Order: sequence, then C-alpha cells, then structure tokens
Amino acid sequence: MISLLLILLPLLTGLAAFFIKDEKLVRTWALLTSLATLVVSILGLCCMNETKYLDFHSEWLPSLGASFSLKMDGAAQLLCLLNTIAYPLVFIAGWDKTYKNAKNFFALMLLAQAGMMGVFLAADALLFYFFWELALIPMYFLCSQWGGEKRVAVTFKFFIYTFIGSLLMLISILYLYGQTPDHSFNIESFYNIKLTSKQENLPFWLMFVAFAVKMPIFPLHTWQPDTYEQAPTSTTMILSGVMVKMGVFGLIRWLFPVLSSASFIWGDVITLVAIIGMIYASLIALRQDDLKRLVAYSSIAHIGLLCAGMFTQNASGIQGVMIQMFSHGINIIGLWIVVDWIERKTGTRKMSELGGLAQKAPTLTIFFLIIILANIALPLTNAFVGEFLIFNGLLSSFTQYYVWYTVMAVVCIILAAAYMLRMMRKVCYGEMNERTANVSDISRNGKLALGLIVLLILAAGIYPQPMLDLTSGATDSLVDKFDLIRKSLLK
Amino acid sequence: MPINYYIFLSLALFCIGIVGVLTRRNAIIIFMSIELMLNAVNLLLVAFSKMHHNAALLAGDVATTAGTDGQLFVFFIMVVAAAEVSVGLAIIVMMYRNIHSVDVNFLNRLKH
Amino acid sequence: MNALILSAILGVILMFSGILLKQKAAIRNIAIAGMVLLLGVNVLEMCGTVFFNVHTHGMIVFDRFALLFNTIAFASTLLFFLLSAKDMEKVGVNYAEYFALIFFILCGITLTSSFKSLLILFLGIEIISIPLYILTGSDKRNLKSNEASLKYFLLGAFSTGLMLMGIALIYGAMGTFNTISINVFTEGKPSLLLITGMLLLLFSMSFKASAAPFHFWTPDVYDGAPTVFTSFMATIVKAAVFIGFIRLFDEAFGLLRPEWKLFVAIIVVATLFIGNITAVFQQSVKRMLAYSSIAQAGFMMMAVYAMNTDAKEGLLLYTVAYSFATIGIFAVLIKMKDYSFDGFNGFAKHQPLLAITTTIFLFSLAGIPLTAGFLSKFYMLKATIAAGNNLWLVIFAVVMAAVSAYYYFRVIQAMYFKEGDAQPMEVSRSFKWTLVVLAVFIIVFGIYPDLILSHLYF
Amino acid sequence: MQNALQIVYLIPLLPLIGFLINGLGRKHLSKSMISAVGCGTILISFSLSIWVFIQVKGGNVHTATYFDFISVGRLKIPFEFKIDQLSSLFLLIITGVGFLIHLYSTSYMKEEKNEHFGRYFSYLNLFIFSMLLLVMGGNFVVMFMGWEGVGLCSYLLIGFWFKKHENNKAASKAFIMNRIGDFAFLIAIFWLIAKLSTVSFDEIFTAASLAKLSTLDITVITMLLFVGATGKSAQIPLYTWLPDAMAGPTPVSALIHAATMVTAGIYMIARSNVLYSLAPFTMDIIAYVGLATALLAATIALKQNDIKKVLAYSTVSQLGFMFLALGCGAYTAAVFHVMTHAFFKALLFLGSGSVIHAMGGEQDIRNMGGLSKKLRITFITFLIGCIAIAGIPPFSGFFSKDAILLSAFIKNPVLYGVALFAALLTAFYMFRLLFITFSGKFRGNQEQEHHLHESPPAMTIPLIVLAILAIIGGFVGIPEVFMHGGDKIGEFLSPVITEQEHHVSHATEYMLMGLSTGLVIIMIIFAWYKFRNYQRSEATGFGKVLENKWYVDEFYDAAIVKPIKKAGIFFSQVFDTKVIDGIVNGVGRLLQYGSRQLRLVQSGQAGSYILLMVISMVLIFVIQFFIRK
Amino acid sequence: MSITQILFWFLSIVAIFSALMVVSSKNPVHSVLWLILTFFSISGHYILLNAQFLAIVNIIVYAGAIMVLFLFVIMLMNLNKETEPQKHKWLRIAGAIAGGSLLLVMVAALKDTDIKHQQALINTGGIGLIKNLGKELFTTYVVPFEISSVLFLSAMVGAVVIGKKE
Repeated sequence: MISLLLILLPLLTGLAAFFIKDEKLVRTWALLTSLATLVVSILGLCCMNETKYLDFHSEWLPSLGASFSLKMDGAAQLLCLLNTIAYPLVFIAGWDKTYKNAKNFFALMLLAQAGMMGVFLAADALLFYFFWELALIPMYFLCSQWGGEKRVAVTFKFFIYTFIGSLLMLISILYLYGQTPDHSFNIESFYNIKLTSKQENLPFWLMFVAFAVKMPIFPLHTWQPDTYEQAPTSTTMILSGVMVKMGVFGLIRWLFPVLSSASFIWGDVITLVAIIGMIYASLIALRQDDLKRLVAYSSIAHIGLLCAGMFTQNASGIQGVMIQMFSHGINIIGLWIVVDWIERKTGTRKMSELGGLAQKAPTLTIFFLIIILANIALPLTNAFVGEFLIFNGLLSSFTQYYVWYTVMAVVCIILAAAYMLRMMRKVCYGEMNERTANVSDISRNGKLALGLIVLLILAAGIYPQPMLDLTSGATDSLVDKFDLIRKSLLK
Repeated sequence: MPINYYIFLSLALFCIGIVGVLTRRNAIIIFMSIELMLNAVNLLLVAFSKMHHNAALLAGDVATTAGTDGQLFVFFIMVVAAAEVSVGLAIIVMMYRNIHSVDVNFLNRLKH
Repeated sequence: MNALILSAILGVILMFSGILLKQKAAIRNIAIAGMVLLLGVNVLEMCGTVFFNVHTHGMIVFDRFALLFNTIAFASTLLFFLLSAKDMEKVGVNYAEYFALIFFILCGITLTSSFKSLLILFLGIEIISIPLYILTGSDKRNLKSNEASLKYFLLGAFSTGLMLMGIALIYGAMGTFNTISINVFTEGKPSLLLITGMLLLLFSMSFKASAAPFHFWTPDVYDGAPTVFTSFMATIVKAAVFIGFIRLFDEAFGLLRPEWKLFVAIIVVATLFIGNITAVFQQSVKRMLAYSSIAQAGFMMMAVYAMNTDAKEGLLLYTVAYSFATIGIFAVLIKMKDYSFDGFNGFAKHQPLLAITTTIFLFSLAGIPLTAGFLSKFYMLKATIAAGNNLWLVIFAVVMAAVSAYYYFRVIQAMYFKEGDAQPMEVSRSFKWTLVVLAVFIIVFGIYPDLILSHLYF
Repeated sequence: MQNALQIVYLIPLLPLIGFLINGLGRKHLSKSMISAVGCGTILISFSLSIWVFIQVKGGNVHTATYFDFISVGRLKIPFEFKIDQLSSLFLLIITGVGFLIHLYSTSYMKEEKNEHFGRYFSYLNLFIFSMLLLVMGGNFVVMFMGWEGVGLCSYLLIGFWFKKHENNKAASKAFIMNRIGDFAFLIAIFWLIAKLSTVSFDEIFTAASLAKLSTLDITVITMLLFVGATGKSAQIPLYTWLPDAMAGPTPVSALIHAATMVTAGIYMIARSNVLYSLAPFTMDIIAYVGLATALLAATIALKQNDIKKVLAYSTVSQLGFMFLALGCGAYTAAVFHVMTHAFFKALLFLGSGSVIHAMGGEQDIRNMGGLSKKLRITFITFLIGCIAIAGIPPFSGFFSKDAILLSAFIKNPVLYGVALFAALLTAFYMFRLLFITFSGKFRGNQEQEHHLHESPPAMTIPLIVLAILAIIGGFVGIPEVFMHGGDKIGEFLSPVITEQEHHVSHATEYMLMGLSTGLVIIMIIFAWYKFRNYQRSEATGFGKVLENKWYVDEFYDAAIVKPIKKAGIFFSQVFDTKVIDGIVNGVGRLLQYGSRQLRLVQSGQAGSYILLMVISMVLIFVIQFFIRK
Repeated sequence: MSITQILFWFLSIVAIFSALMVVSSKNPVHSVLWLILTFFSISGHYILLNAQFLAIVNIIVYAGAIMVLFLFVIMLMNLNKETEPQKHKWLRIAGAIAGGSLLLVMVAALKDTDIKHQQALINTGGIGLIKNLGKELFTTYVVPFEISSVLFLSAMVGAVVIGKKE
C-alpha cells in the first residue's frame, strides 16, 4: 500500500497543481506535498520487511500477463527515499525563484517524481517501461520550456537518445516475456527465465544500452553535459540526482537478476568501458570553465564508477553502489544548489570570471567545501562509504583484470580531487572581482537546503550501517544469484 | 485448347496494358490501357472458368455448373469497370477544364 | 449485416437530403444522427440483435472481429463528423453528397472487414476507392485537388487491375473465390498460379494500404486532397484496408505464410524506412502526416507479418489509436491557416487546451506510454517477436519509431517552445470538448486496452 | 567490567567539540573565548593522554570497539580504537606539542580578524581530532579516516589566507599529492580485505593471518602502504608539496608539517612492522628512498633563502632519515626520531615564527641578520634547536640520529656513509640559517629594524618548553653502550615492535658516534666561518640548480601535469565534441540528408510511380521464382 | 489444325496486334478504335469459349458504351496527333522494358504450373449461357449484385459531384 501511495501522491498532487493559478500557492503546495511524500517514504522505512504494507498488487491487463504490481525491497526503499528527499530539497532551494507558468513547472516536476517512483517500485516489466517513459516526458517539457538558450535542441537530443534506448529495452522486455514460462511480465516470472548464455546476449545488450544511456556511460554520454547545462537548475538537480539512478536501478532489479550469465560474461568489457569513461570524464572535467559542465562531467565519472561497481557482482561492490546512489544524489543536488546560487547572484558560470566568494559568502563557501569534499569521497562523508565499498568490490571481483581496473578507477579519485579543488579555488578563493564584489551570503532557504544536505552527508558518512542494513537483503539475493551462475559457468 | 495458351495470351495483353500505362502521358490513353488490363483478366477468368468446368466434366459430374462463378466475376468486373470509367472520365474532364490538357506530366505540383 | 444495409440506406438518404434540405446544419445533423444510429445498430449486432437476416452464401460473415472493427470505424467516423463535419462546408457546394459518399465508403468498409469471398473483397475495395477518388477531387477549382484525384484514380485503377489479375490466377489454381476454400493444404509445393496470384494481391493490397514500394500515391493524394477528407481516408479507410489485408492473408493465404513472410517483411522494412525517413525533412505538417501515415502503415503491416492472435488484437488497437489520434490532429490542422511547422509556433500560448490535446495525439502517434499508441505499437512488436526468429525486424522498427519521434516532436516544439503567433482560430466549445474526449479515450485505451479488446471474445 | 580505556574516545572527541564550537561560533565568540576553547580542549586531551600513557605503561592495552562502521557480507569494519604503547606515545606527542602550538598561536594569530581567528582555531582542533583518529584507529579504515582528515586540515590551513592564489595552489597541490599516496594506501587496504576480509590490526598482525598471505601479497601490500606513506610524509617522489605548504601560518607549519602529520607515514609503517619484517624487498626500497630523500632535501636546503623553506627541506630530510631507519628495520629508532624531531623541529618552526613575527612577515633570511641581540629568547631556543638537529650530544637529536645511523651501518656501511654525509649537510645548512639570521649586521629596511622586538610570553613559553624538551628528550633512548637499560623507549615499545637484535661491538659504536659528532662540529665551524658575516650574492652554476630545487617541480609539471591538462583539452575540445558528439550529430545529419535525398524519389510524376511499382514487382517475382528456389 | 484452333490463333494475333497498336498509336482516336478491335477479338474468344452472355455484354458495355464514352471525351477535348504529349524516349524504353520483363518473369513462372495440361473447354458447355448465369446471379450472387448497386450509386453521385458546375 505504501508503494502505491508513493506513486499516487505525487501523481495526483501534480495533476492538481496544473489548476493552481497563484504562484506562491503552487510553490507551497508543491513543497508541502513533497514533504508529505517524504513522510510516507519514511513510514515505509519504519515498516521495513513488512511486505504486506509495502507491496501492492492488482490486476491490470490479464490478457497480456501484465499486472499492476509494486515491490518495495531495500534498494527500492533507498531510492524512493532519495527521490522523496530530493524534492523538498529542490523546492526549498528554489523557494525564492520565480518561474514563468509556475503551476506547470511544479506540476511537471511532481509528475516526474511520480514517474521515477514508479520506476523504482514497479515489479512488472511493462509497468516498469510505462513509468520509465512517464518520467521522461515531464522532464522533456521542463527542460525545453524553462531552460537556457539552446534548450530546445539540446533537450530534444536528450529525448531522442533516451527514447531510442528505452525502445531497445522494450524489445528486450518483449523478448524475455516470450521466454517466460507463464507468459507474464511479472518480475518473478522474469527471474524464472531459463536461457542459454548465448541467447542472453542480445537482450542483455539491448537492455543495457537503455540503462547506459540513462546513466550515462561513456561513450553514450554526450547528451548529458549539454542537457545539464541548458536545463533549468531545479530540473537538473532532479535529473542528475535522481533520474540517472533509474539506469543503475534498472541494472539492479531488471538486468542482473534476469540476464545473469550475460552480465557475468560481459562484465569485464563493460567495467573497462565504464572505467575508461570515468578517466575520460575526469580529464575533461579538469579543463572545464563552465561550472555546470564541470559538475556534469564529474557526474559522468561518478556514475561510471557506479556502473563498474555493479559489475563487480559481489556484495561489497553492489552494496557500495546502493549507498553511493543515494550519496551521489544528495551530493550532486548540493553542488547544483551552490552552482545555481552562484549563477543567479553573479550572472556567470564561468570560473574564470569568478573568485573570492569566500570573503562575501563564507557560509556558502563552507557548505560548498563540505559538499565538494563529500564528492571526492573524503572519509566520514557519505560518498566515502560507497566508493570505498565499490573499489573494494572491484578489487575482489571476479573480473579478469581486476587489479588494473581498481587502479584505474582509484586514479579517478585523485583526478576528482584535482578538478573539484580547482573549482573551489577558482570560485571561492582568491581576490574578489567586480562580479563577485557585490554578492551577499546565501539566503535563508538556501542555507536550510544546504544545511540539510550537509547533515545527511555527515550522518551517512559517520554511521552508514542503517543504510547498509536496508539494502543488504536486495544485495544478498543478487549476489547469491551471481554465485550460482558463476559456479555453473566456471564448471 | 490448352489453358497455357490462354494464360500467356492474357498475360501478354495484361503486360501490353502495363506498357501502355508506362509509356504514355495522355491520361485517357493510360486509362484505356488499364481497361485493356481488365479485359485481359476477364479473358483469363473465362478461360479458367471453362477449364474448371471441363475438369468437373472429366471428373464425371455431368450436370456440373462448375466455372459459373468465374464468369459471374467477369460480369462484376465489367460493372465495376463501367462505374470506374464514369468517375474516371469525369475526373479527367474536370482536369481538362482547369488546365486544358490531359497530360499527366503536368501533374507535378504535389511532389517530394 | 445491420451496418452494411443501414449505411447504404443512409447514403441514399443523405443523397436526397441535399436536394430536399437547404440548411447545411440540418444535413449535418442528419449525418451525425445517422452515424449514431449506425454505430448503435452495429453495437446491437454485437450484442446479438440482427435486423436483417440475409443469406450471403458464405460470402460475408460478420464475426466478432469484423463487428468490433466496424464499431471502431463507426465510432471514429462519428468523432470525425463531430470534429470536422463543419469544415466540409468549405470544400464545395455538394455538402450532402460528401456525407453520402462517406456513408457509401462505410458500406465498403463493412464489406472489407467481413468478406469471405474475393469477390466481396474486390467490391468492398472498389466501393471504398471510387468515392474516395471523388472526395479527393472535390475541391474542383484547386489544381492540387485535381491532380491528387487524377493520380489517385490512375494509380488506383492500375492496382485494381493487379488485384483482378491476382484473383484470376487464384481462381485458376483453386477454382473458387471463397477464402476458406483457397486455404487448403496441398501436398508438396503450392501451385505457382496460386503463389503468383497471392503476390499480386499482396501488391495491390499494399498499394491500398500505402505500403512501400506501392505507397507513392499516398503523400501526393493526402497532400492534395481537401484536409477534411485526408483525415478520413488516412485513418478509417486505411484501417479498413488493413483489416481486409490481415483477413485475406490469414484466411486465404494462412498456409502460404512461408511464401509471403519474406516479402511482407521486406515491405515492412521498406515502408518504415521510407515513411519515417522522408517525413523527417517535410516542411508542411499535412505532408508530414501523410508520410507518417505511411510509417504507421509499416507498423500495421507488422501485424500481417506476425499473423497471430496478438497481431489481430494489436491491429484493432492500432486502428483505434492511430485513427483517433490522426483524426484529432487533422481536426486541429484544418483550423490552421498555415500548414507548415512554423504555422504552429506559439500555438500553446493561444490555445493551451488544443495544444495539450494535440500533444497527446502526437504522443500516441509516436508511441509514448500512457497513450493507446504505445500499447498498439507494443502489441505489434510483441506479436512480431512471438512470430519467431526476427529480432532484427523489431529492432529496425524500433529505431524507426525513434526517428518518428523526431518529426512528431517538431510539432510539439513549435507549439510550446518556439516564439510565434500561431493564428488563434475560432473554435467552438463543443469542438474543444470533443477533442478532450478524444484525448481521454486515447489515454484510457493506453492504460486499459482491454476495454476494447475484451469485446473480441465474448 | 569494562576496560577503563574504553573512554579514550574522549581524547579525539574534545578537539572535535572544540572545532564545532569555534567553527560555528567564530563570528560571535571573542578571541579569548576562542583561544580558551581551542587550547582548553587540547589541554584536557593532553591530560587524558598522560593518563592513558600511564595506564598503558601499567600494562593495560586495549582495543575499544564502538560501533559497526561498515558491515557488508563477510566484511566487518568496526569503528575501533587501539590503545597500545605506540599509539599512546603518539598521543602524547600530538596533544602535547599540539597544545604548545595552540598556545603559541593565540598570540601569533592575534592580528587576524575575529572570524578568521575562530576559523583558524577550529581548523587546528579539527586537525588534532583527525590526527588522533589516525593514531588511535584500531584498523586501517579508521586510520585512513584520520589520514585523509589530516590531509584535509593541511589543505585548509595551507590555504588559510585564501586571498593569495599561491597559497591556494600550494594547498591544492598538497592535497592532491597526498591523494596520490592515499590512492596507494586505499588499494593496499582493498588488497588486505580481498585476502583476509578484515582490516583490524588485531586480526591482521597475527601469525594465522599472515600465513594466509603470499610473499607477493605482502610485498605488494607493504609497497602500497609505503607509497601511501611517501605522500603523507613527503618522500621522493611525492615530497614537493611540503616546501610549498609553508604558505600556511607558521604554527601550522610547526604542528602539521613538522611535528605531527608528516610523521603519520612513519607511524603507519611502524604500526605495520609485522608485515614489513616479512617484506625484505620493500624494506630495501624504503631505506633507499628514505636515504635519497634525506640527501636530496639536504642539498636543496643548502641554498634556500626562505627561513621556512629551509626548515621545510630540513623536515623532508629528517623524514628521510626516519624512513631510512624503518628500511633498516629500526622501527624504534624511527619512532624515537619522530619524537625528538617533533620537539626540535616544532621549536625551530616556532622560533622562525617568532622571527617572522618580529620582522613583520619577512621570511627571506637575506634581509635579516644580527637578530640575536633583539630576540634573545628566540635566539637561544633556536640555537638549542639547531644543536639538537645537528646531533651534538647530549641533545635529543644526537640519540635518535645516532640510532638511525647505527642501524644503517648494520644494514650496509655504504648506507651509513651516505646518511652520515646527509647528516653533515644538515648541520651545515641549519647553522647557515642560524648564522645568517642571527649574526652579522641587520640587512633589512629601517621600518623593520624599528619594529624588531621579542615576542610575547604566549609565544616564548612554548619555545622554552620545547627547548627543554629538545635538550632532554633524548634521554629516554640512551644507547646500551652508555647505560644499561637506558633505552627506555625501546623497552616501552617492545610489545608492539619486533626488532632483530643487532650485533655491533661497543667499540664500533663508539667510533661511529665519535666520527659523526666530530664531523658535525667541523661542519658547524665551517658554517660559522662562512656565514657569520653574510653578504648577499647570486647563486651560480650548481648552486643555481640547488636553489631551484633540482628543477623537480618543473619536471613534474612538464612530465605529468601538462600532459594531463593537454589530454583534458584534447578530450573536451576535440574528442568529445568532434568525435563522439560528431558521430551522434552525424547520425542526425545523415538522417536529414537521407530524408532530403529520399523525398526526391517522390517526383510527382504518376508515370514514374508506376514504373517503380512495376520494377519492384518484377524484383519480387524474380526473388520468389528464381532466387529462392 | 481444326477451325477452332485457327480461329483461336487468328483472334489471339488480332487481339495482341491491336492491343499493341492501342499503346503505340500517336493519335488517341486511333487508339480508341484499336481498343475497340481488341475488345471485339476478345469477345470472339468468349464466343469460342461458349461464353455467349459475356461476349454480348462485352460488346455492349465495353465496345459499345465505354469506348463510345472515351471517344466522346476525346472528341470533346479535340485531342489529336498534334496535341498528343510524348514521353521522353528513355522513359518509354524503360517502361517497355519494365513491362516486358514483367511479362517474361510471369510467363517463365507460370509456364510449368500444375494445370498446364488442362484444357479449356471450347465450343461446348452450358455455363456461359444466360439462363445459367442469370440463375446463379440472382440466387447465390444476389448479395454482391445488390452491393454493386451501391457502387453504381456512389459512382453516380461522384460523377455529379465532379461534373456539376459550381
């Protein structure tokens, strides 16, 4: 029931928001409803393991073998939590912003939330695909309507990219559906599919491409920097904070358990590509002048790590990914809030035109610093836990070149430090210039949002075990599956 | 008569009709070529009808009416052809009124 | 049978109403009322009430599939009337005759959906085609309309010739026109005459369904015809042809599937490719929709290719999704002054409601989930995958579907994100609400298609 | 009953609280409040550390586990503190020296704005917290937390005056270079986890665990850990950040970049001595690297003119000595040197701070001279520091350095020779510094001369205390030859450090001591002769190379930094936009082009339509009847 | 060679020759006349096949009504050799080749069908007589017959719509 509520709440309130004319009212409405959704998802945490309260099942299209079933395991809970935390944060941070057609903006935002929630909860392949697209459409409108100068073309590229990906996934789903013993789209039936590893290849790649585009994994990433740059920042926060996790989540729930042996066989190649992508993106981030693009490329690098972590296929790596999904979401939202504030106050995103913000905006600088440190995985911040586990998983994974993979991946945290500190140095430190001389410190709502983010960063960094416990069930079942496959393949 | 002769004859007439459609620019002639094609079909149908009749007779069914449907089909083709001609000529005349030509190559406002 | 006879009668009534009634509104009301009646009697027949019990000697059988499609076609036509009947006035003076012709076409559609004899198929196709030639040319002063009409006529007559040749050869091989009797299992190779005839029928049906490489008439005719009639023929008529198509190849040539499978696949690929790729560069929305209808035909052809239960269900759903969406878009398009993409610039600002409904229609055409368009494409893909070892075809189709999103979204971009002053045209309240109803239908069927498909089985 | 040492968490917690109070209240609290909080928390920690030390001395060794930090599958990483001889000794050094430097800072940083004053103390407290975490950590992960934490504080404090770009660059450089080391450290941890599924010291350093590791594993792990140590402890090749780190406030240099943080590497290796003893190859490498660093840094220090730079290179050099000791298996000697070095190097830095304070921020020794008259206490304490570092008995440096040299001699006399040479250079450059700064004539400008004054008590008291420590600090490790049982420190550490017995005759030992002491004195006299009346002159030839630090920075820049930047530019401007995005956009453009071409087929001519239809029919017939058959 | 065979060959040659003349005559009026000849020869074939009803209908409907209509239209438009548009030579050749190859392909495909030994009944057989056809038409085929009235109606309406002056 809780899972149903989590979808319906943003969906209905989002639809209702279309009809609220007053801007202030709709903003309040959006914040309050997103908070309500947060409360529901926390409620979900409280009745962990009580599947009868969490899950939901209802007939939908019996002739097709599709049902409206939602499943809320640990991984889903964590991502729902991320989703529900992200929204209030974004709304709080954007409290003092005005939008043209505010009602449409907030309504679409909430609809996107409903879509993503559905992706995280769906336990039926067709339903999953539905929500997958449903999350995309509001994003398309949000980015095209409220974004920067080149928004229409850029968003369209983004749309087509992901649309192709998701259509390929659809084929894969259909193919797998044909192989299910009971001709059903239900996730359990998908888990029962027996295929030879040769048969698995094509559906595996079809599905992986969809997720890879969404994450995005090098070399399918080129939509991402442009989109992040052009989209309205609130949307970018959701895009990068929550939406890209859809891809990783897809791996966890749909790709790996269903197509395990292909995942195992191709793990090497994909890990390599992901890690090359990490280094590649890090190197590019090192030379970016535009703050948004820098953050975008850094995000590509981090997501590459998530992908590599998934393919370690051991408990440490996958647990790391789960934690890191959450952490990355929180951190990058923080980064965007800061970048957005800088852009609004100084009118530029170019680092070469900034400097000396620390003198005028010390509070912001502190928050910024903490978020940056979290982003480069300093111990006692949230990202350390995740990345530590992922790297660890990588080294003890069964891929053939695991040592070199690990080394290459860890190189990225050096590069990450380099580009993140470069950003810090160019933006906050140094002498002021005419652009930065007149700024004031961050406003109260910004402080609130960033403060919450910092609290989350530290809390999760110091005591991550509850999160690990939350997702351990999902991880264990996945790892068990892999162990079986590995044994049978290596025999 | 061996049925193959009829088949070949009809096909020849049919393809001459097609060649006519392909080589002429006058809409009326094209239309006439199409009529020729229809007539080739009619001839073939009648021949087949007689062939099936023959086959039924040879099979020993003396009072057979096998093959009637083929000839009736020809009848319906003629009906349709007549209707088509009335409409087709009306369209051609309408066009002639507007552009004073029956050249189909004039018809290229709609393209790409 | 109810619908077949009533539609003919209604055609006659409207034919005369043009003479008797001078007020166009009255004619229109009669047509709409007649349409409601037609829909009603057809639904009644689905429920088991048959008014006219005519013995057809097995040439026409109104099974559930046919009746359900007829209902869909009649409902679409009703919506079409509600939305666009008023705009027919602008085409020419023969207002009542247009309605009469449309009713005659519906008569042909009932035949095409329910034939069991090639003769009936032939007659049905012709009854559809001949009025269409006229409707296409009904804007008599307009050279484009003339041109479209003549092209349509010449090419259509040519394809009729092919179809007849095919029927003749089949008759030669099998000695019958009855579809069931054609579809008998023979030892060894099937007769060459039969195969040749089947291929010729494939060509001519592809022509009517505007499948490549027999599609050439489509863009020109759809572009040249008065937009109201384009709307009608691109949707309901095309859907009917497909129903006839799938029926023919299922009932008459089902056993020959190994022979025609390859060619249908080729036609699917060619159609998808040409339709989608050519649509990309169009500057006029109307012409783009013409090409998009070719592209959609490619998807519908996949049903013919797959030829299983899913395919048939899916085709029905597809006809609904495609017809409703296209009727809706055309209804909006008719109201526009400028048919180019730029003509839609800033449309959302002036007509937010129309823009939203149009967006839903375009989503449906592009196959975005939550619209019927998605599920119908989904059924097609599913049927094709179920039909066997042909993932390549599906992948190709899917890539082409992505391409189609490109041109559909151009309209959405123009409406929402481009600065412009799309002429705010006068639209009545009822027009708007009809569009909304249409959009709601599309979404409802997109979520719960069993509303339609469940009628196929009881 | 719970072990009394369970409450050691208070030791790091107090500085953390101090950090929070000062950090959050930096705008609202007065400077004296900030000082009180900053120093007070450390003082309490120091007192606790003494208590802990006494407990440990009494034989109470304890591993305190608090909560599961990470527990995944078989891997359990608890949050635990290990209190034993080694860590308790470091606790003393850290909190003790830390407290003195805090005290010193209250005066040194007085001129800063309230806000920045608070910020400074909060950073300093955070540093102490991290450092404590590092040494108290009961497993590699907790140690790593502290490890990175001190790196962060170092970054923050180097860039404390963030308006100047050089400071920020130096800060970033320090952090990134440390990260390179951390990278190796991390991999070592992962390797351990992969092999042993644990990171706790108590579990790793057992015979059972060690038996599970192959020689290769041990070599790789120890090498990686050592690479980690080179980053933090500024060894070749990762030493270049340390001299640049002098951009931070001087007390920071004293605390972080001399006394505590940079010795973390030594601590880590000493902690893992069980492992290292099994990896002779790594030991050799460590010895060579340490020696090379000691020598290289010493040569550079000869020609430096910035007072803090000289001390920085001296620090690098001394750290090199410590690694030499580690490489020779003399862990105790290394730890001993850490301790004495903490005293005299902190003293020297604080002394230099006093000088800089007096000179109004001037750091170039060529502009100083003759300061001994004006800055009596500073001069005397500085002199003590110099003597200690030069290694003249009975000052502390003598004992520790002697132990190191002896261990080198045991390992290989050549090592000893080179190390001795480096030690002589140490004496030379330190006294060069002393003489140029304090003797001769004042070479600065009028204003500076007028401004010259002795520092306030808050600064001189720590100097005096440290000077005393620098004198007597060595007595805890008197060699056997002088006094049986004099090696208190070795005795104390023996439960945690296993060392091979060394076999050197007493005569040799005496001879070596005599040799080094004699040569050092000669060097000092030479330095006095050369620099008592220093006149500025341009360096030429080899001196120029030394002044420019062997051009190592330039080499790194050209060999590593520039290529990475170039790659970044290439990827972002060429590869990403032209190639990858080019392909993506190319597909789109191809589509448009295809569309434009394909629509030409739609010629508008009915005849051509039919022709195309007929041709396709013919083709299909051909396929059906002639190809498929 | 029997008389029927001679007649068959004669009629076939006439039909093909006149058909060729239809498509190749420059003058549209000549084309019409040749087409009428073709229809006559086809009617002759019908008679040969004893399909008397169709032979008559063919002459009345096609040769009589339809072709006269064509002739009227051509006369109305005053089309003659001079106004006759000519296709480009290459296009004509291409058209002829395409049509020819279609013929070739189909003949090649159908020359070996399983019914190639069957005969079409010549001269005899009563199915082509009016009586038989009429009976069938108004019993079994009454529904299509009625339906064709719809076709005619629509054609009529269409002709009115198209032809009526506005």
